[in-house]
Amino acid sequence: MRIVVQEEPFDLGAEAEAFAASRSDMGAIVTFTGVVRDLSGKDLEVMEIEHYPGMTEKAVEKIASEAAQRWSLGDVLVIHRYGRLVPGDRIMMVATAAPHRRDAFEAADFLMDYLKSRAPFWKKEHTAATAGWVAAKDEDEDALSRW
Amino acid sequence: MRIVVQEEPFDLGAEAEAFAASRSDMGAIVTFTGVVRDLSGKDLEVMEIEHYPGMTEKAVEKIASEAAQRWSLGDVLVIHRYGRLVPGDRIMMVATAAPHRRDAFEAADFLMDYLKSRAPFWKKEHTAATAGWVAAKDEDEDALSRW
Amino acid sequence: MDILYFAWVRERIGLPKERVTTKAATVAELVTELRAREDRYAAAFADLSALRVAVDQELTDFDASLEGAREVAFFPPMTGG
Amino acid sequence: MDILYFAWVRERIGLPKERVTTKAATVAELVTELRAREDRYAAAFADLSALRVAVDQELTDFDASLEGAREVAFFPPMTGG
Repeated sequence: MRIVVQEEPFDLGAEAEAFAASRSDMGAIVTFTGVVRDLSGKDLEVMEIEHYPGMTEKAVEKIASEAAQRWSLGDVLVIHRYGRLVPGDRIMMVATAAPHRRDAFEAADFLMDYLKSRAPFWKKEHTAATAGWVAAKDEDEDALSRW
Repeated sequence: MRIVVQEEPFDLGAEAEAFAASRSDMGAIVTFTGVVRDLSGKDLEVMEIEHYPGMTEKAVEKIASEAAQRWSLGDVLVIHRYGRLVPGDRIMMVATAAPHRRDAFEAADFLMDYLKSRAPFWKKEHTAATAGWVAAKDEDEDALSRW
Repeated sequence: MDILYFAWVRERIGLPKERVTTKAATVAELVTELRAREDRYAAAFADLSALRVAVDQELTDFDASLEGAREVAFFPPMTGG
Repeated sequence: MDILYFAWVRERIGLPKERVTTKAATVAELVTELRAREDRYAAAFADLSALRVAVDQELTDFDASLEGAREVAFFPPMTGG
């Protein structure tokens, strides 16, 4: 299990390759990558991501450990950035390795749902004219009840 | 949409990176990678993958097009190898890019279910002593009814 | 018409492909003709529930018409992914 | 005890962190004390349903005890991922 919380960009290709290479005995590897995009259609210039140093790492570890308990997993990777990102930048990625594909898929899906609502990150969108915090969506909270 | 059926190994890291880089306007990217492993516990030496040239490409394109119709996707990639592979080798990968993560996850999951049972590939396991065709599992056929 | 065999069907019949001349109107009629040829065909086609068929590279069923068909393939359930 | 604020709570109160001395036994009592301080606190804590709280870096609720707590953080619902 590897948890990384950093301001710097990460290299998706290198991370995916290294993650897959570390466990050649796993039949299934799933990765999810989140990319900054202008969802509001109001010319997003900067996506600022604030987090709670100290708690962030603990919360993410707790989520990853929960996934490892629920599914048969060989490995879990979570990378999450903070700071000022621009559209097209990769915010975060998760990767799961499992003997069977259903475990790898479900665990990655679970990790995303929980990182969304239970890891202390907050997003603020900056356009040329405005800045505003992204509101949590009811559907993101509701998604947790799937698990 | 890119469909590749080849004997040669593919570079997971480079493929994941190139796929993600091609659509920076997509918020969510999911990849699935299948790895040869010794599921039977009988010292697998070679996993031989036979396919139906011509039909394979058509069948995979049909599955990918179906995914693109059902979910809001920006792009789809499917790479599937054939020939003689050894444990630890990567057999195949799919990647999906979507504005929203649920579409990316579900479409990748759907692609895997259909590639498993509707793309003309057959696996034969070779050990030092024996060789046998992998039987399709009822659960793989049943999985299609989820969609 | 070309007939293709894959995986254990190919191994049991002993060849990957052959050209046949047939008046069979459906896949099922073609199977009946093939079964009558030799034991190895009868063995390969003994249990149709263990087989799948594609006509002109499209998965179909044993009732399918062969009208205009150029290529028929027989194989076990697929195990991709 | 250290109190931390994040996102719009931090902006509304105007600082990321402060040290307070309190006899509050629960988070809710601490909130009552903070609200009484100044308008900016009253505004930030006006609607608790829009807030989340962590005690010693563990997400909890407003009924939680502050016994032995060293760090309390207030913030809006999280938007990670």
